[in-house]
Amino acid sequence: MGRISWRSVSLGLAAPVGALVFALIVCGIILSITGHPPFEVAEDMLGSLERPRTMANSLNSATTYYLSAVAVAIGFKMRLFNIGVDGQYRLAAMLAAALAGASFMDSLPSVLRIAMTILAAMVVGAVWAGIAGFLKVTRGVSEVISTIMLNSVATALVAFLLNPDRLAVTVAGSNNIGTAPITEDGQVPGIPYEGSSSDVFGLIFLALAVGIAYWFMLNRTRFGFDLKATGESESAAVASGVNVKKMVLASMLLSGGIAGLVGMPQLLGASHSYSLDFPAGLGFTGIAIALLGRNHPVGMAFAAFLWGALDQTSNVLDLSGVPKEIVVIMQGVIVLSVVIAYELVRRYKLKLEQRDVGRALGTTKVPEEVQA
Amino acid sequence: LTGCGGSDGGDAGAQGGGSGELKIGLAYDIGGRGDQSFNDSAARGLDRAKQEFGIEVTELEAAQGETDAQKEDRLRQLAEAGYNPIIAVGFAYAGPLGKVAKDYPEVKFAIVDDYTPGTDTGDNIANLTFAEEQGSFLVGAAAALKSKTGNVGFVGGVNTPLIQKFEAGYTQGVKAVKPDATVQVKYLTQPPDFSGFNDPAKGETAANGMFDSGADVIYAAAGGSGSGVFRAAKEKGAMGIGVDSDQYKQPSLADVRDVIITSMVKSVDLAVYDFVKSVNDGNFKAGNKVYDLEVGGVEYSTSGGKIDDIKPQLEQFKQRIVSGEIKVSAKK
Amino acid sequence: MTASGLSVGAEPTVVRPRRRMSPSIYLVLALVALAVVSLVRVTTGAGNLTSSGTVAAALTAAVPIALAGLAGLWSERAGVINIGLEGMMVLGTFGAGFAGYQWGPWAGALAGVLLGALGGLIHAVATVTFGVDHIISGVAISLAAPGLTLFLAKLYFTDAPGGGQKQSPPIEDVPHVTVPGLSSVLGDLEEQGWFFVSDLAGLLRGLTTDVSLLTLVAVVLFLLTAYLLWRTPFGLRLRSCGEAPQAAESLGVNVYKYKYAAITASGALAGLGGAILAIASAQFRDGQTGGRGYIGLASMIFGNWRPGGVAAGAGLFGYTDAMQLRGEGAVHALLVLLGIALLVLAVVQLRAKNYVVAGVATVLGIAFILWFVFTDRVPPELVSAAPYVVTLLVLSLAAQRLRAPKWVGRTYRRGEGG
Amino acid sequence: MSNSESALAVQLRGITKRFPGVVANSDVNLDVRTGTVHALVGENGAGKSTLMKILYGMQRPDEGTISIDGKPADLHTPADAIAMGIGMVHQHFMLADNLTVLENVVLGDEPRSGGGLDFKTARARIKDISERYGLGVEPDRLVDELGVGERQRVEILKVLYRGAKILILDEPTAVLVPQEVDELFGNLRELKSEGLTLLFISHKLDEVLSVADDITVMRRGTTVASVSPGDVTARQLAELMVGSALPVPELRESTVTEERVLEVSGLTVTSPDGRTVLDDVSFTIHAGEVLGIAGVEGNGQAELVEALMGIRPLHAGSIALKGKDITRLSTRKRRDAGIGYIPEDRHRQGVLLEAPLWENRILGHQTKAPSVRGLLLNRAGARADTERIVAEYDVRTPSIDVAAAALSGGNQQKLIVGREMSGDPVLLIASHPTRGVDVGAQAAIWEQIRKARAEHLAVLLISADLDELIGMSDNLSVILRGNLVASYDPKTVTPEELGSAMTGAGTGGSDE
Ligand SMILES: Nc1ncnc2c1ncn2[C@@H]1O[C@H](COP(=O)(O)OP(=O)(O)OP(=O)(O)O)[C@@H](O)[C@H]1O
Ligand SMILES: Nc1ncnc2c1ncn2[C@@H]1O[C@H](COP(=O)(O)OP(=O)(O)OP(=O)(O)O)[C@@H](O)[C@H]1O
Ligand SMILES: [Mg+2]
Ligand SMILES: [Mg+2]
Repeated sequence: MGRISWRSVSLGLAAPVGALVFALIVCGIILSITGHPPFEVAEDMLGSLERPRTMANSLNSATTYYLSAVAVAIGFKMRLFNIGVDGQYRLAAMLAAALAGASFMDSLPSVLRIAMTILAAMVVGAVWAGIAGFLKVTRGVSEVISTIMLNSVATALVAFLLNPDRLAVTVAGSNNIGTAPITEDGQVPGIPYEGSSSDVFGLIFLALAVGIAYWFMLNRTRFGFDLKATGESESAAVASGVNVKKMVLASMLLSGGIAGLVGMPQLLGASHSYSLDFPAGLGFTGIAIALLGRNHPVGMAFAAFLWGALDQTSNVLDLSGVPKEIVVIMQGVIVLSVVIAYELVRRYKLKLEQRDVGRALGTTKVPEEVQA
Repeated sequence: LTGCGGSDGGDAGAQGGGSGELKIGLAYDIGGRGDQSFNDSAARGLDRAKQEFGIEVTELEAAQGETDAQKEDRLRQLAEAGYNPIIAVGFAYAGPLGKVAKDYPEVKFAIVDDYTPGTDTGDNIANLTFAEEQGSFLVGAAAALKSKTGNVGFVGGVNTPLIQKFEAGYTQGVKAVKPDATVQVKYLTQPPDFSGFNDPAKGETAANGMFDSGADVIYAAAGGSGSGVFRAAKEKGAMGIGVDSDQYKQPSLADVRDVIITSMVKSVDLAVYDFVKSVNDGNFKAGNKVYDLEVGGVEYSTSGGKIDDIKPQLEQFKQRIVSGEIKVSAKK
Repeated sequence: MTASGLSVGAEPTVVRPRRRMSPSIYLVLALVALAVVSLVRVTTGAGNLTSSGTVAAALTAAVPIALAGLAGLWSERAGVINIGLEGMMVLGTFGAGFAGYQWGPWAGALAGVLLGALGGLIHAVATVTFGVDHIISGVAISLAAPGLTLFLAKLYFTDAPGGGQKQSPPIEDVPHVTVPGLSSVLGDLEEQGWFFVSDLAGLLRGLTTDVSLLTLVAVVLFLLTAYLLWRTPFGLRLRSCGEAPQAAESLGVNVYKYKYAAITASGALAGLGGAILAIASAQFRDGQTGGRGYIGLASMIFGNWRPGGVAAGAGLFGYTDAMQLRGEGAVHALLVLLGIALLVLAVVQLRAKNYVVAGVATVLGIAFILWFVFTDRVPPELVSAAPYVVTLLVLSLAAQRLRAPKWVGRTYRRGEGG
Repeated sequence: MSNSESALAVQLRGITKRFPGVVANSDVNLDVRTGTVHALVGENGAGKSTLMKILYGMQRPDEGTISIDGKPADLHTPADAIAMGIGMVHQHFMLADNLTVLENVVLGDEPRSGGGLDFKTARARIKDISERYGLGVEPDRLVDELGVGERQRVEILKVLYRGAKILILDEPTAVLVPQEVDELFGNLRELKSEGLTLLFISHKLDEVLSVADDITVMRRGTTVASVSPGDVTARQLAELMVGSALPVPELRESTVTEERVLEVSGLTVTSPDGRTVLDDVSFTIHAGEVLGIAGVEGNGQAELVEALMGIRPLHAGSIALKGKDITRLSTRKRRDAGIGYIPEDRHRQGVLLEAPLWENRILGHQTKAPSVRGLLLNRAGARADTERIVAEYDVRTPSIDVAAAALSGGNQQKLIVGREMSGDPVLLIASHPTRGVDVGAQAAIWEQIRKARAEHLAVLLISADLDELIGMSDNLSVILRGNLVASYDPKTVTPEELGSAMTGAGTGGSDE
């Protein structure tokens, strides 16, 4: 047993490391061709990561990305493709921001306000995702289509609500528009980071908790077992007594609920209002990270941090005259090469496993070539 | 004085102020240099200043979907690297800039397109804002004067308060000439979908719809989507009005320029240039500076000669706005 | 983790058509639909519902989406999900910009096709040769393509005349054609505002007036696809790779080869869609595709993996999008149509004893009709949601049993068949 | 038939093929005479299919040579084999459900006119072949709509269409009823008389003896004997295969009690397209009783099982378990009430191929100890119980942490049986419990069912193996077109009687 687990650990590491090296080589080639010395670029990026601010911001980005990735991963685990995390979190953040900024909230205790805001966001996200779930189980509408459509509908809805006649407030002269700012009691204080002027989001602990809950749900609960089983084999899950329709609805609601959290660290930790410059497109980043981290709670955490760090170091590239699109290219190459590496390792592992089974069964004549 | 930021102000270059040590850092909003819109206009101002004062320049650009923290970091990196002055283009930098400016009191900052009264802007920040509604008023008046149908259109790229300002001024201009004129309004996309600034196909469809419902002049406050509006106008034998720079002169619009009767020029380049010059000359002034009709911060362009016939009326409106007789509201 | 989708859904209520409906039935259905729309137009006065301008704009808007959908169809018929369509379209827009401004629009279209095909080829290498999850590879391509094109645009367009860091110099358009004579006759008819006749005239006029040659190319590609995939040995082999690759392999079909061909063709078609978009917009612009690749994917599912269905899906989307862009009036009238459709659904579902769905549909249907009755316009911010809401509702109404190719989304390895 | 060693259609020499961990073929030699039926027998995993796939170019041997009609052949792909006149009907159907029969048949060798596929010629050729060999295949039907027998004939037609001179048939009879088998053998003899060579794999030794001219026996990847059917009995053949005596399904004394466990009345099920697939079916199973259901596949067995499991909605009728009405209960509630389920298709319904064995132990028992505790999984409990099953049911695996996919089919089946027997079920629904399982594993599974029956388990047994049905049932019913048409006493009935009832040719059984 010990031998097998040692092997799986080293194989597990071989894939991401090998892929990362490969991705770096590809990007190095692109850089060299376009006349930018790759080693200097790498040095700049690493150097920038040593800045406490970059580090703190990377952690903050990672927090948001991670939540988004978990939301996507819940769907992936049962072969549901929730492309709608984007719309879900934007609508949720907007409505939650309106609630948190409302004046009646001022009279409530801080903890209750924060809890209500977060809960509201989860409910909105869940409801919005639930529409796709409902359409799938009652009408058989593919969630791929419905969530793409719902993203755009959410955009329109947010634009409609983010209007001074409705939920937004305007500041004279400003070209921005947003919900009423959340007063101090409704905010989540940040964690000071040595040497950085920006704090680490207090809600990084929320992301941590979500990660642990996600792991626990998948590996320790009946619900998680049903979820995974449905993803691995729908027919086998049905035969085992899983009600797939209920599972679709439940996991869509759950995924949407987590998606609702995506905007919270930013909203409660930094922006304190949902306005035009609230970050968009995090749902798509979440897809990439879920895929990169293979839906694994720890893997996604690494992926989210890697992604955040790449994003944050791109400023330094601009400063040294390298087009920062190279970072986007790098992200694409990393996703692809990591996955190819995982696939190659997976095949190799399966071969080893089959060999083990064969050996243990003892029915096999094993010529030397096979043993080697 | 036409507000268009041409390169013919060149003789000022002689008095280079001695201080060739300025290092300017400029941070663009999403789109950056090359957006053929206000970022580009800022770039023109920067280029002119660079040429005249012989200074070192570094430009950074915002990425899609980034947070305030990233914007702040961008400014901070510039400040750390010793850039002074630092210019931020776009209202989205307002919050981040406020924070960074406080930590670097010796650095001079400028922000384009934002002045939020009540927020503490600090005495090392210059706010460069524009009276877009005033310029839009004039092109609105031009549209009404040129229109034969009494039916004109407004195509906004993305439905944001900034573009709504253009719409508001334009509508008031139209109504000032023809109170019962119809103004059709369409925004191509809703934020945060900013593709409305980059989708000429959508611009063309929207413009065609307006022309088919009787409009004969359309004001395209839609960034890159404007070219679609002009193409529709050309096909239908109608007229278009450009935005931000004198679009008649824009090389990429050469084949449709016949339909561009005028443009609402917003001289971000002038503002940027002025700001750099003030720092260079040692007479930086903090606070809000409104670039309005009076100082030539906004203007209507006349190249192409399509509105020569109505120029007297437009000049009259201009005088009345400058004198305060007509108050153009920035709100619908 | 392959996200090829769960089969859960409408199966208890739906009848799988034993026989496909004949073209004449489709025609009758289309005419009935037109009559209903016409009725709504007459009663609400929203001329834009069926004007030739709307139809022409719909056609223009639909073409890039339709080609993306067709691209998806090629790939998925061969068993490979292609969620990289958006990225391949982006490559197409760049190709059109790069070659288009130098050597004309046809060269631009060709370059778009080639670059798109290159994107497809990468997808093929990843999914076929390396057996990577299709979604992952597609996401990676959609992620990297905009970065790459922007990188290249900065390199090649910044100093070109009329170009910029994020846009190419202007591209000329290809010629447009009009069926001579017909247009003016139909135009006269359209202006009368008669019930049905004028609507039909508007429809036909929009489809026969000032049509871009590239649109015709797209139409030809649809017919060609239908012929190639369903009428030739090549098509049969290609589809068999998406249904049962092991069976194909056992009959000597080189599955890898057909998959490579299909995915490359898929990339080429998506690239052409992007190129057409850029040429119709007279230049490449960063961010120009605006999610059309994903809408194309949706139209492919909507169209049940068939060319006619894809065209219908893209047409519906293009129509609603054109309508909302051309003016709000028609969208307001659309509320009635949606209300009626939902009430019809409610009745059907009630008879099938599906009380929850019937209830939801009734409430929504009445809400839409009340909305129409008590307002003069749809708030402009919401108007832009029209195409998405309509697509969603039509799909829920149609309740057809969509059938994806059986092996789609799964990896196939040579020699592992049972 | 006696003439000449020289006319060899196929000659394999020293074929070796290794898979990771397994040597599927090791130095195999095989001679097949032209114009004969040559049978290949051996237990599961002996390497028969692998050898045939090598001959068909689907897999490359690591070592060894192949000669066809005396000429050395280098087969890289099936296309090469097809070109040399070899055709193969696979153990698992190789058909695309969503394509028509015509499309499936012509795929890869399409008649053309212009650039297009010549449907007219194709249709004519298929009809022609179909009539010539009495296959009764309609070219324009969707394969999805066909039953197993029809699919089998489409597979054969595919091969004939390509003008094959050497036909490989890998377990063609596994899913056929006796009448269909007879028809098939009729076809085979006809083919042989036309000079074709047939290579034929089967686990049913009596069939082999009746149809083959030569028999080759494989064991553990190599050929152990070549015999002539006249020289051996089925028993001897079996001993050659396994190296030991052949197990026989039999129940010995009756354990049927008076306690009614499952009562089904008026069960009616309609398919999504409105056809009635189960029509007013009623029966009762008592504690300690095995009720066998015989029927040609596609006559409603699958629907019956799924309706009983709550997977398929009922149109009418009621189901009661130990007197309690369970008609409206969900699948999970039914399993909780004590129904165990061995599904017909283990890969589709029985296991999670990529999950480890101990997780597969939980499948279907997500609400029951020892695998769960409340809403949480009890990993330790599940693992311990998996170890128990592995030991008790002789599941051959290196550990309970390997993925189910790494196990052979027989071992997967043993795991499923062990799992479904745990938690003391009152009713076991067993669909083809020994299909595709080798004789050793078969005997083990039968023994487990016998044991549970003695402890008052009620069993519904559905099988295509008539020997198994007759040997293992206390009562037998025949299902035809969704109706239970006859009942038989397994002690007196013959397979032939059952077969004619199953195909509707019989006169109806003896009612008890
Ligand atoms: N994508 C990944 N990136 C980085 N590390 C990973 C990744 N996937 C797995 N790991 C590491 O490998 C370890 C083992 O992975 P495994 O999937 O077996 O864990 P697990 O699911 O948490 O275990 P269990 O199911 O037994 O609780 C993880 O704990 C993690 O540290
Ligand atoms: N593609 C493959 N990869 C790995 N192992 C394989 C593969 N194909 C077959 N095997 C292994 O080779 C051995 C022989 O398998 P084969 O299918 O030839 O047996 P068989 O005699 O046909 O058995 P059955 O009677 O069950 O059909 C088995 O142990 C099987 O698991
Ligand atoms: Mg695990
Ligand atoms: Mg076999």
